[in-house]
Amino acid sequence: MMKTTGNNTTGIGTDETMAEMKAPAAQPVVVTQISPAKMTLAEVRAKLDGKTGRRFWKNLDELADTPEFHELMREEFPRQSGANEWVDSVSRRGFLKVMGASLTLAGLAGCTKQPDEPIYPYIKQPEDLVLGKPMYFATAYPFPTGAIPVLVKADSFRPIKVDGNPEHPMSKGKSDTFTQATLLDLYDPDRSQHVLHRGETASWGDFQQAFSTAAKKTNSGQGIYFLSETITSPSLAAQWKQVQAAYPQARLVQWEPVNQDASRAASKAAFGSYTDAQYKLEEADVILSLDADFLGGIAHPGFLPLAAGYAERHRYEAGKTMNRMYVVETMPTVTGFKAEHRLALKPSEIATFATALANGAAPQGASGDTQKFFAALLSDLKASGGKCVVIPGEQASPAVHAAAYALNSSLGAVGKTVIYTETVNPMPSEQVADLRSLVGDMNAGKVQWLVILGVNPIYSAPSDLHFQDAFAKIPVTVHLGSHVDETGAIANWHINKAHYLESWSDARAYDGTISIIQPMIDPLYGGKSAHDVLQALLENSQISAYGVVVANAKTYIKGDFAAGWRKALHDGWVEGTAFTAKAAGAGKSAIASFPTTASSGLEVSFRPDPSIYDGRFANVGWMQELPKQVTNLSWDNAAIMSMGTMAELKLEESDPVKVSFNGREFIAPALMVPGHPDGVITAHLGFGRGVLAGRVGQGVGFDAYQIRRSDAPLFVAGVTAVKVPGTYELCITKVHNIEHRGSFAQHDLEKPQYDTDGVYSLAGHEAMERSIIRYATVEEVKKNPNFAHEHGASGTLIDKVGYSPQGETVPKENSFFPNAWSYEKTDPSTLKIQNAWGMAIDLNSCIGCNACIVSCYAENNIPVVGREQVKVGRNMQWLRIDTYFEGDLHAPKAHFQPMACQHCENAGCEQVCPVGATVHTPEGLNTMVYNRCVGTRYCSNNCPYKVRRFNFLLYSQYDTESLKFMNNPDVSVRSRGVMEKCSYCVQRIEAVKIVADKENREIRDGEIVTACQQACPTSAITFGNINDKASKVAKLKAEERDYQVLADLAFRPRTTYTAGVINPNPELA
Amino acid sequence: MATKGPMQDPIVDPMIDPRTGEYAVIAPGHTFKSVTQKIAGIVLTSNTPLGWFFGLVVGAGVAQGLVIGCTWLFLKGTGIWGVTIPGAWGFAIINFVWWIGIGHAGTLISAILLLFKQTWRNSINRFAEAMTIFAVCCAGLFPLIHVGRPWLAYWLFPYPNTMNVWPQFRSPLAWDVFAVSTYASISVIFWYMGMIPDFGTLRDRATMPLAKYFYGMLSLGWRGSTRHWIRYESASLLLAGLSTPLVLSVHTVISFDFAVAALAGWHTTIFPPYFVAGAIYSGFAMVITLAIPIRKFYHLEDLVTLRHLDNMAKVMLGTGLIVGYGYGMEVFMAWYSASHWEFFMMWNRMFGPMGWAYWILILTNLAIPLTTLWSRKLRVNVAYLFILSFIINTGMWFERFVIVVTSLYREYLPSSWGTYRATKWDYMIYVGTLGMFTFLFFLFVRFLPMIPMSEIRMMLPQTKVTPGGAKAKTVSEESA
Amino acid sequence: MPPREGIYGLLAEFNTPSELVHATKEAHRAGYRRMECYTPYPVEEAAEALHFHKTRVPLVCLLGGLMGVTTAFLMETWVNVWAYPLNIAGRPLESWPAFIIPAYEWTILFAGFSACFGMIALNGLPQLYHPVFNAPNFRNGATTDKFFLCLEATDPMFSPAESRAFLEQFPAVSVVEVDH
Amino acid sequence: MAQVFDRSSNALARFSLVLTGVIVIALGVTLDQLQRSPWVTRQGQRPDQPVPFSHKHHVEGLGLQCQYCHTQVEKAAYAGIPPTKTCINCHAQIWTNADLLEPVRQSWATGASIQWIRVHDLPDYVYFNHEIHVNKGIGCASCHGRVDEMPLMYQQNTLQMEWCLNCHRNPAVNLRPTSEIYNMAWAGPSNDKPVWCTSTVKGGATAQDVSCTTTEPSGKGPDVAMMQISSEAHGPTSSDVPPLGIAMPASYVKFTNQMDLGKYLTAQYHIRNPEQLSSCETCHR
Repeated sequence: MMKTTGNNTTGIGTDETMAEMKAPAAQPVVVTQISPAKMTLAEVRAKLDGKTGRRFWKNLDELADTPEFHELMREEFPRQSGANEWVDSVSRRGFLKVMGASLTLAGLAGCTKQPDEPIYPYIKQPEDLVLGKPMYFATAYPFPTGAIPVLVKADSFRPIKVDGNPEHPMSKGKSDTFTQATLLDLYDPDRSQHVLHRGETASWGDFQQAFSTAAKKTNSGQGIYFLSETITSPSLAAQWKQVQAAYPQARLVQWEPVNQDASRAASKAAFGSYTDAQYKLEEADVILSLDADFLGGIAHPGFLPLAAGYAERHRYEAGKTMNRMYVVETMPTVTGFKAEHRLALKPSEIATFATALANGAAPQGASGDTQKFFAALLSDLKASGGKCVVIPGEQASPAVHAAAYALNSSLGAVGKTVIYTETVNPMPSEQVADLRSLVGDMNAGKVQWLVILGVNPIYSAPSDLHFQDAFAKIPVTVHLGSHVDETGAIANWHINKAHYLESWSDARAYDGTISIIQPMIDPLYGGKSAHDVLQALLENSQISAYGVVVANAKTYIKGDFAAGWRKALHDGWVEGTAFTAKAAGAGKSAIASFPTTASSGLEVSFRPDPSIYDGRFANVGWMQELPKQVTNLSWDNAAIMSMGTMAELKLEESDPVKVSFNGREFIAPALMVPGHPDGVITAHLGFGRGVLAGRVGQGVGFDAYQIRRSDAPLFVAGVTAVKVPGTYELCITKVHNIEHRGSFAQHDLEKPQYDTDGVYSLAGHEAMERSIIRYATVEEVKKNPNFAHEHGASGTLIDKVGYSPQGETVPKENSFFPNAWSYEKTDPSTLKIQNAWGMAIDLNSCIGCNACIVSCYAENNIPVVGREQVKVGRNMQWLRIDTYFEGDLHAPKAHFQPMACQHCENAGCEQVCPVGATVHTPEGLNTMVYNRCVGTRYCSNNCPYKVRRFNFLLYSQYDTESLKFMNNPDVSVRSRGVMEKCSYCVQRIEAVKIVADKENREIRDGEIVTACQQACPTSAITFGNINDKASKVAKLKAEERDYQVLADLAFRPRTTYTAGVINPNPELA
Repeated sequence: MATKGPMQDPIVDPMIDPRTGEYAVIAPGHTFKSVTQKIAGIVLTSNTPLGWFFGLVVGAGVAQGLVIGCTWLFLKGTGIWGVTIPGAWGFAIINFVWWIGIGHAGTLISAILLLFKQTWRNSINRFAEAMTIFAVCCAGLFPLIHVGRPWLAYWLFPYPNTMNVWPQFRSPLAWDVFAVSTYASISVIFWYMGMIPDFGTLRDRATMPLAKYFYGMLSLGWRGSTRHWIRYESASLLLAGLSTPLVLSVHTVISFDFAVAALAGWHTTIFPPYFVAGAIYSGFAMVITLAIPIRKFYHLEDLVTLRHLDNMAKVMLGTGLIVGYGYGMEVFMAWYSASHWEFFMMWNRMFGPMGWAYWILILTNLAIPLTTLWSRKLRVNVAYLFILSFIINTGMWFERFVIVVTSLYREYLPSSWGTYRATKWDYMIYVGTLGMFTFLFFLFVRFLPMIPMSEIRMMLPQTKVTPGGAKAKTVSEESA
Repeated sequence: MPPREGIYGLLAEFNTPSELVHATKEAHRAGYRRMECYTPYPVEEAAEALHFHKTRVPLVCLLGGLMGVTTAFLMETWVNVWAYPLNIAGRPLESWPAFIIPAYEWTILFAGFSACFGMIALNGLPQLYHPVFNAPNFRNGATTDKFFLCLEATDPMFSPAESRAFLEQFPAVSVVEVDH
Repeated sequence: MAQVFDRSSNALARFSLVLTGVIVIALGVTLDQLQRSPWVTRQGQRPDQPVPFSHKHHVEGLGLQCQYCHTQVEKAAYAGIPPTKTCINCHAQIWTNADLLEPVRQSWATGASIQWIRVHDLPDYVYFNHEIHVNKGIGCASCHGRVDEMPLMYQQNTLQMEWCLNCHRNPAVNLRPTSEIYNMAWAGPSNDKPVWCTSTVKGGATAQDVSCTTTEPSGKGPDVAMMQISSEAHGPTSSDVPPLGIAMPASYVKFTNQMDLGKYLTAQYHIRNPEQLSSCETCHR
């Protein structure tokens, strides 16, 4: 659809693609051929050749002035020219330039005298295109743990938002941080833009030529090796089969630094063949997670259905038994803190614990707490009668997996809450072993061609393999990657990889369902995919990825292919491709084959980073700036440890600590995380990269791969950690505020903390004291359903003395002007009661996964401000997940609370704005009028929720063209000196309003969905019209557990929270 | 002024009036001509003292900090400062309140003391008023440069525009605009009106034609006609009557910036009175800071006597006590209100990470001045007063720091607690305004009569009118 | 004023206020009305002697004040209730308590300006040129330490000779003719 | 000692005071006028366009429908600028070698856009939506003026916020039957040219179900029919579709002035109330 020229760089036929447009409104129409533009993308690329970084974009700016470029832009981004968004952005920059001028006469008009703005109409307009109306296309984000089906919002064929595909049986329209972030990944200005041969720009053709001829020479493919990322694409697997048929000697090794080897090994032992597990948490009463962070994100397979299922059973609703979760883990995760009972153990101990659990015998030498936990857990599991499930973590050792298999079968969970299926990966393997053998071949000189598909081993390969040395021994190395990274820089060939939003493929999701991956936009830099590389070896090497996928799709699309294909593309998934349970059933116990060895000494546990995974999102600003789950650490990673360990190592927070393990070391600042077990340091992977990572990723954090070995990829024991001189300030968006408050200062506290050694969080304690967080146990809520507003529940403090009952709503009559404004007016013309927007957030369902924040980033053009700005507290996220640690920080409870603008009816911010830049709308929105704001920041001071964000400097991107393309055209790009905040996605409200008004009807409940709500995997956020008593939000607000944060300030927030209910085990309470 | 009984210790100082035991307001032996020559001489002299040039250059030099700071500020944005979320207000507002406060003493001296017929004010009111105006200049600068988009600051003023949008009159900041602009204009006209007769004098005494024209224009052709004098007197009395409620209202309005907000630590009814008191407190400190070097440099000890210093010190003692009461009330209410917010705020203010600021405030604002100012010896000890005036102004600056910063950085939602760290730009701009103030003040003392001659004349004994036109006794006879 | 010919009046110079006041009283008793005293500082006794008491400055000031308060209040009400009624923090449109403050400030502003400029206007200032300046001794005295009484020629009783005689009965330093 | 200033200086001084006052006032007035002046708003300015396209000729002369070129005005925020093809549709046959049309042929041949200069250029940060206005009874001419009488396109109105608000605060003054949206000459009802309107559906009138006529609706006739709103199938206001008969004998209301009609239509079209229309988020996001 993005056809710019007759002879296009990719094989995407317009007619092929237009057909699959998923247009809720109009029927798919076929675009007539567009006459060729004067300048082709190829020419742009030529012009931009060799330019990198800033200069690059400067150059593009100059380019932007040439008519050809506008012409090109018109066709690339028709809306840009049609709506003049394109020149707008320029004129806005002009707007800044003439800020001086705006003081002059024209300035009095409140706007500048704008320059002449040109319009570039089409030559022939695509018939289906309605400028200003977005279109939606289904595709899928391929991720090693299974593809995430998505629905992409395209504005004039320009992807501007990635969201879950609502029609998909697995994801049901939900999404996660990584998937949301892939949008920025697409527009990353540092993506590699050319095929490089020995650093020189070369053409794809050259490579095809060289590769196929070389392959043909070795008639059997001897010495041709592929090192690929984990494959989830059936088509790619099929392609590989063809390659093998042609070249039986060619080898393909799948390897990623973060992989599923543990479960592979265990499942092989238990079932005889590699197996994936699918859990049905909606069926489970008792959940045990053995180091499985299945609420943390798609790093754990099946995050979306698991999170949904968990939340479904964790909601406190009439006639529903709440589930109960136990978590045994090392690094404190959101899963751990959502659990009713959490046990912090060192990685080595987890294996022991799991095995003991499977054997039913208490673990030797475990502490009293552990024993107690063990006993209670075991009895609870047994009592559940099969309505329970044990989930092992992908980064837990094979022993844990084996134990989990055994437990699930012994508890009778198999078939009820868990089924074992074939693997999402069509060619499952034990990756580290394969890599080791590959390196062996490399050193042995067997490897002539090493074709690396998407991975970056030079950076991330286990340190003991000395991959780089082996790499140097290979005659020809090829690197297919989105960036010229550490590997790409030294490979003979570098092929710029097409982003999944630019390319054709297919992939299996967690449940096995196959999704077709279709391009949303013509490859910005003519990138290639793994399909193209493999195809180069086959005789009909000119077949495009599209051809490959279509050919293979015939194998799994049943019935009339044309129709089935069209349907698959439209729906985003292929019916009847989901996995079914394997015959093997429960499998045999394989515990014996993985003996657990008690290890000694300080351990280091390696974990994929919750924000940038194994490093693949290193150059995505959103993810770097996103405060990490639980730690709220933004940018950088750290040596995460417990208070005990910190004391033991004589460290303070932000002291650099050198962690070394036989000969290799890395230095990272120490960070205390509440609930972390003693004697172990958690290191997140993917950081500490050089300039090759890109302008965002370079110099961020510390490289834990340095001490990661192939024989101990999950954790190592017996490391040494010493403080090194100096200090490194981490930027943590929310401090734990460990601070001793003398007992004399506690007379006003309901729960005095006579805390002498400062081991509780002042912030957390205050959050309870101020009844910001309210929860109760199931027993308590049964006793008093209204616990959120009355005394008694263990997790709720209210009704304190003071000028008004602490935390309770002030009765309206107390106001001097109780009825100054009514939000229940009836519209004189429609005689209908007006809308009143409101939001309800269920604290029981919120799992603190951050998906909502990234979604907000994309929807509202929120800028990235950089480490130094975040450090001083100027991060711009409109929405944040407040994390409060309750109780002793050695084993605290934690509470997650999404916090965005509360849209107070008596908003303090409005009252104090001297220019009326923030005012209340009749429908109860607290609108921020950016272009009226002069930036006194008084509103922020008077906002008790501190949800307002200020552009202290020019944060928005005005120079980086590729990032401009990503902007949502319906939201203003804020320039410096302007206050901003959550708007309840007013642009979405207005869009729906216009449609509804046109049709002279009321807005239906659920018709307006805010970006955060849309992303939330557990549907914790509900938005709607609170005047419509039938609406979901109105019902939620009617519940007794619904409460306002800081209600006693009488600001009357429109966002309210549903108090949490937990279901603890009485034995452990 | 409270008159003390006869001093116990024998008085040797000729400046001491034996009847009251008070220092004399004007040294004996002065005539209309002598005071006129003394004061006009400073302005009309043809050879300017080198020290003046030195001071002027130093002031101008320091003021460059302001110029550079603002230039960079406009280029980059308020982000160059330490302001952040939650601490969205920082030095800019602190300095604004501090400078405005300093200004208050001038108006108080010229207006309120005039109403109370405190004639001793006459020798200091002129440069106190000048100080007011320059302080207001410095203060007025800050609200403008502290906004994120200074080039749109004019939106704060009500004017008909094509957007049909007006200022939002419920906002204390909008009130500030009215209060401060009114305060500035009234101070200026009051100041100028006070100088008209003196301009007349200067015009008549000037020798250089340029000076003649310059002061002649300014004097509007003043010729001392009695009918003019009567209208003039009634006008100045009216202005004094208007300035009194004005000066009280201005800092009250400033205090509303905080008192109207919902923050614990800001949302306090005690603010208006204690802000006004604090303003006068710091204002008098600044007057002393200026008066002492000037009377030394220009040898004005005869006209600005220890009596003035003594009285000003007494005023500081009084206002200082009110301020102390204010602090006390805050603490008391934190406990008495039984409001968790208030209690936590006060605890955090004292013992939180920024507790040091609070204790500096207590030390410099209460501990040192309020213990020492009781002693008359120290009150008339020029060196001590000079140092004390600096201590007090430091204290008053910290008062605003404590109110603005320590209330903001830890408030209702613990998740958004932060901290505040000023940057070099904050300091540069603050110091810059000090330079600007000095610069302006040096210009003033050189080119304008820094002591109102006509009013000094009125204080001389020769003004006594004896019926029947008998020749008035000369001063010498009187004192004999 | 159009330049007129002839003398403006007779100017008597005194050393002390007492002498001036005495002379003025006498002159008034003698029936002189159009006369004026010039003093380096306000001498109230002189005013009494001239029987000049009430000024209209306070009235002007009052009017100004009233104008200020009404202007401000009307503006605020118009803006908030009529020109662009907006819901600000759920407060009533006519939030009069908040509106008091600007009104208060403008009352003072207008009153202050009218007091000052009213005074200047009533005094007929600026009047850079005035006949009395023609007197050679006026300048170095009137605004420093000398006290003057001027009998103006426009007074019906005025006659150069008699008036001069009248003035010289007082211990005047000098009596000079002032011409236009 | 002589006078410092001579006699004239008194007059001079007073005059200069008065002058200062006058200047200050004059300045204020000038600025106030200037911010509304065409110099700022660009009203009535005819920028040099690559092709001197005459709306007058095409609309009045040839009677082209607005939507023939501005195709999506009813469907989207943007009315849409016609692609070169639209020109070529006719100009492939007529005026095939007029010099004036060279840029058009050039564009068609080379695929380079004709580079028009934007005439109606709203301030930045304002979101305007044609779709809803056109569908709720605001005619083209209400904002764009008598385009059919503009040989060269120019901006009729200031497009300043106050101008927008004029209508948003009192839409009735500009509302017209949706059948008249594209009628450039529509002048609103008057005593000599009254308008009759009726709601053809019982229960909750909607924009689609209002029909108006400019002739006495004694019985059905082509003139009445011409005024009919087509059924939903064709979209509310596509007035180029063949007319349908009157659905049912309806009771017509007679209007002889715009305000009455406006009020009637406000109710019929469910126009939101001024409070909502003049609320900030309506145009600013």
